[in-house]
Amino acid sequence: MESLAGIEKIVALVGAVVVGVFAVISLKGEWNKTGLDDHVTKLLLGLMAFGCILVLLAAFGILPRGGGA
Amino acid sequence: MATLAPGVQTGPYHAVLDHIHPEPTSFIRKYIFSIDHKIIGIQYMITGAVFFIISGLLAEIIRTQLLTPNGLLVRPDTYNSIYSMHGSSMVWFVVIPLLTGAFGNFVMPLQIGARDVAFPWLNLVAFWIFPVAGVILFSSFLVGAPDAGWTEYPPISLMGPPGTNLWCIAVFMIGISSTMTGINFLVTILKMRAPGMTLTRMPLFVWAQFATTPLSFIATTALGGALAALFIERVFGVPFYDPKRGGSPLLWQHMFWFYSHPAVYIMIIPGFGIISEVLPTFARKPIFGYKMIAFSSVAIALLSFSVWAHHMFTSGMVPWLQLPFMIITMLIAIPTGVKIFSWMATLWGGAIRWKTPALYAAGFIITFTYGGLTGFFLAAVPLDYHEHGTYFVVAHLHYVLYGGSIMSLFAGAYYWWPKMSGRMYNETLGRIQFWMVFIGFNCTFTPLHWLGLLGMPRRVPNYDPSYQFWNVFASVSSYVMALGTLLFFYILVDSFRNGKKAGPNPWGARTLEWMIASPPPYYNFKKIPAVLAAPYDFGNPLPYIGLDAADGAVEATPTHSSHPVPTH
Amino acid sequence: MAVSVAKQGYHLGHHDEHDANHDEVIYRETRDMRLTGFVLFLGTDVVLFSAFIFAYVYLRTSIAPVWPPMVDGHQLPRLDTAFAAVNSVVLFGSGVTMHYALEAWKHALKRRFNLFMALTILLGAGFLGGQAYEYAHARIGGWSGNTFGASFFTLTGMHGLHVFIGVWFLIALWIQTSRGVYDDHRFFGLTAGTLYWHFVDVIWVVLFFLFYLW
Amino acid sequence: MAQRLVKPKTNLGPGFWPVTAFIVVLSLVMAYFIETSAEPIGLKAAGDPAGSIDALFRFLGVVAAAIFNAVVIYTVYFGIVFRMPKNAPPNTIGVQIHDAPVLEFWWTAIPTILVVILAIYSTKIWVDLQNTQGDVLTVEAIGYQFGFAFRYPKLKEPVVNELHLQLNEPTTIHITSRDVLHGFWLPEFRQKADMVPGLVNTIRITPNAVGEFRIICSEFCGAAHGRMIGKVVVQNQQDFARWFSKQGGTQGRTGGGIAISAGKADAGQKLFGEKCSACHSVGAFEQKQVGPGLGKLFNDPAHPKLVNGTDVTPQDVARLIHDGFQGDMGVMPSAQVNALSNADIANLVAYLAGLSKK
Repeated sequence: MESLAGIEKIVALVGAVVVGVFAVISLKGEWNKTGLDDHVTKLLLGLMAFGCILVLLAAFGILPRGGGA
Repeated sequence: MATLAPGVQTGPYHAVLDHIHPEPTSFIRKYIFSIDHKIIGIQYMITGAVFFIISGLLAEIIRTQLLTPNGLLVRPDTYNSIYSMHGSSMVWFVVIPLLTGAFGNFVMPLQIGARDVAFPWLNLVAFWIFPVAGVILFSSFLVGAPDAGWTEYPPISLMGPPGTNLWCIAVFMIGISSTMTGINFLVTILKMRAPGMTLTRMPLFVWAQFATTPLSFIATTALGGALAALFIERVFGVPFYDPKRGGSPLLWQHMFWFYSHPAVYIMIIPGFGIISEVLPTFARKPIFGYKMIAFSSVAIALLSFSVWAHHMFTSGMVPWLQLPFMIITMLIAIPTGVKIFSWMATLWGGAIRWKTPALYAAGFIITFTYGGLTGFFLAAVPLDYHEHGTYFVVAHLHYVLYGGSIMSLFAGAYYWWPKMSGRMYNETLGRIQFWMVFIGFNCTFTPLHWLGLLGMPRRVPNYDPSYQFWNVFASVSSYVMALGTLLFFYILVDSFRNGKKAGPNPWGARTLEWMIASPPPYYNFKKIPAVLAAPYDFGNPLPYIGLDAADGAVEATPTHSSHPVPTH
Repeated sequence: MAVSVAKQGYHLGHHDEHDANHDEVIYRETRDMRLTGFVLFLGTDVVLFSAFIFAYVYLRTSIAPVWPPMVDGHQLPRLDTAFAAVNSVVLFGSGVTMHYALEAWKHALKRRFNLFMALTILLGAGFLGGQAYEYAHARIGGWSGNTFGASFFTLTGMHGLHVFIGVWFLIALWIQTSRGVYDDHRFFGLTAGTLYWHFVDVIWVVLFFLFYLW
Repeated sequence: MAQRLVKPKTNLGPGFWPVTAFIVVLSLVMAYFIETSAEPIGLKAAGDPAGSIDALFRFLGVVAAAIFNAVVIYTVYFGIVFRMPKNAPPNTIGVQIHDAPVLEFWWTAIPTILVVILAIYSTKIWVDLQNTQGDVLTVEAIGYQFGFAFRYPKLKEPVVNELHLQLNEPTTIHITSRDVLHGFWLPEFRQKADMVPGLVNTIRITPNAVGEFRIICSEFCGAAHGRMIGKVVVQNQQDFARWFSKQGGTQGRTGGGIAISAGKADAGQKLFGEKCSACHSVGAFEQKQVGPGLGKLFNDPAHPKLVNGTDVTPQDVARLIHDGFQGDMGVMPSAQVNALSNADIANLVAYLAGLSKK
């Protein structure tokens, strides 16, 4: 698996999984709150979880399509 | 006390505000660094008036230059700086601060029954950015003022004189100020309305400010990005716009107009609001189609974000995009037309007192309709190919910005002057002033349409001799307009010296600002009134507001049909 | 409850300025307004970033023939995706720890709060360090060399500035908590700080995609 | 509160219908004069597409005049009829009407229909303009501070500030700029396009009247912007041919006269950044911006022979830079338009040759 060759990619992979899981747990904890700040927090936590997915895509070498330099 | 309509909103915050900020006593805290929205509004007004006079003088230099085909007064490069500064200053330092900063600050919190805006300190900061930015802008004359027009298209603006950097800084600063005010007003209108003031009981000026706020803090920030990029490209050579280095001049045009078209509506929607206040008051009848006027302001504000590229039909942007931009631009005519018809219907069947504000409102209807119709000629893409970049555009934009925004500013100034100063102005002089401005304005700008169609491009210090007659005609008319403007300031001074005391409600209007003393006391409302009815129901026997009888300190009487109209 | 009581009292003109709930009323009302204002401020910041993002996308898709662009006959290299991925995880992680810090504060868990606050600030500073490393190693011609460098350094620079301000913001908040400025039901500053920090993280999600993955 | 609808019929005010009739008649009369006027904007038309654009102007003019008449006359009329009398009691109020849903429906619906019609009509003319065939004569217009240069396919030297066109011959004009933004405005043809450095815009016209017409710069371009004026000269076939033959004839090989051996690559690199990089990258030939990439000009097996099958030698490259180029790969201004001396060309050739060796 050449895309996982670098130590950086392994760190990113593990980190993204851990951070993403905790982000989703936090999101679940926020889910039923209704204040303006809670709604914004939900949106931002969701996007952050999406960011973790992006990191996973990078770690597996799926993105960028041209391959990292 | 009458019961409140269901769904009323309350704001205990008002009741406790003086607990937080006691009235200042020192001169500096009271009149210079005041956090009182009324003082800040008047500060905006004075500062804006100073810039208005300066920019007006620049305009007269432009018209004087164009008295002769080869330019009478200044060298071409000086001329370029003068019209660039005229445009920049009028847009950012006169019309926008006067409509939102001055009238928005003074009137809007009073009309919603609040004691101040949501963030008084932010308001103070936003105001003080304004004169500082203005000084920075005009100090660019010392180092070579920007000369590429108020639009500052690259690449020529990249090569412009050093003052262009100051221009970027000044406009960026005023943008920050505008953003602060927009956020402040939106929170104020959302959270601080008096009990009983539902959205459909808000005066239309408040609706107009409400519709304008998102434009102020969204579009203005986008302009901030464009300006920052221009600045770092000029100063640090960072390539964004220079085509020789992989940048794109069209990028600037997209970013600039993404702001500057909504800015057109920042400059006109509050004007619509002023007209919607003045007309029912002087026609003594409810505004016709309240909801349509209110919602059309919001519709125009929303549509304004998707029409910017109609300024770029000849620029070489992707051709297929021209059609949607043309169609959406034309769609804006519908809500605008609804407003104009509603104002005319408000006049119909009224008992109209033709005081100066009412004259200005009627003049506004006529000139703004003209400007709107020429806008249609510009929106139609094939016609725009001929008209873009000519005096037709100059004439059109002055019809909407002078015939629209400045006329409504005059209307608002006369209308609220008694409230601000506590004194009446000289009505005869006011009417003379209106006719000077109205006739002078129309005679200045109508001929410019024809010149543009015939082949006179904008931003030129010289022209073909065959255009001289109408240029001279326009210039002479512009002097009449300038004299009318000076007369306006004389009227204000005269009012201070000789004006009669106005009393709380000289016009017999129904909105909340007229329920309290003129000028209003520091905390506006000793007790926040409960709003019980719609704002313009002159025939409604029910009172507009309810007051606690035990708390009789408010100098206000509910207005209803039996309330006599004062004679002055 | 305090709010509704105060509202009625206010309505009837009986609102007592010396009510024990008086400060509470002020806090609730002003918090609501400050929160709305703060969220709107974050919205304007989104627009400011969007302006530069638009510039980047426009220059990349409509103007440049190839991307990364050519300079002196050579195509510029891509940025170091692997390193940026690690750095992103650091920043996202700080967002999660910040969330846990705020939750701890809400439940009056002081020690937990201190732990997560320290973690957040450390991770934030770590991200800035990573960004500095990235700047030193990005071979894309510098800030003023070409449109790639212009977009990259302007946008990530703006973002880095936001992170930098955010780190000091959090430090200031931390100092305030130790001085007893906030209690477990009046802590708007912490809410604002958390929202700001999340916002900074989410901006990075977009930048990470645009510069490293696209 | 209940809405009190006042029946408009009883309250329209004295003279409402005569005024309305006057508005209709006035608008019809104006419509007649606008529709029958040969020059609705007061400007002669010298060729297509001015005719269709004038027609759109007439149509918009008729609609706008009617709306404007109605707004002005009703406003003035209401203002006079419904003014408060001098001796009226001070608590006089107007008719207390809030809404008239039927009326509001119609005054929303009718403008909407009008807008739709106008949009469709504008769109139709726009589509016609896009589909105009104008390929018989292709000219390239290059703006610079402060003038216009025109390149004809078969002329080796560009013509400055004079665009000669042949009567009734559809013409395509490719428009670009050498330095800053300019506007290329042909008022008698109702056409305009911005001259943007690094971008080629196109307009198509067919002149149908012999004479001289104006070219005006309509986009601010510097201190002498107001003096940046050229002319279109429309000639019949014989006159055009005579003029054309005086311009130095057909394309010749001039590059042979340039002493390219003296070129310096570093000076060429600087020049390339200033003059060429707006349109050319230094990548492979396929890396096309406005023009092809020039990084492997001399040894790229993929690229077509320089122009129409000639060899790719330094002399050929020099000739191409000197003469400019026009063909399926686009248009490139000549050395005169680009303000390149022969020494500059030699430097550029040296630089490009150096690139190809890497």
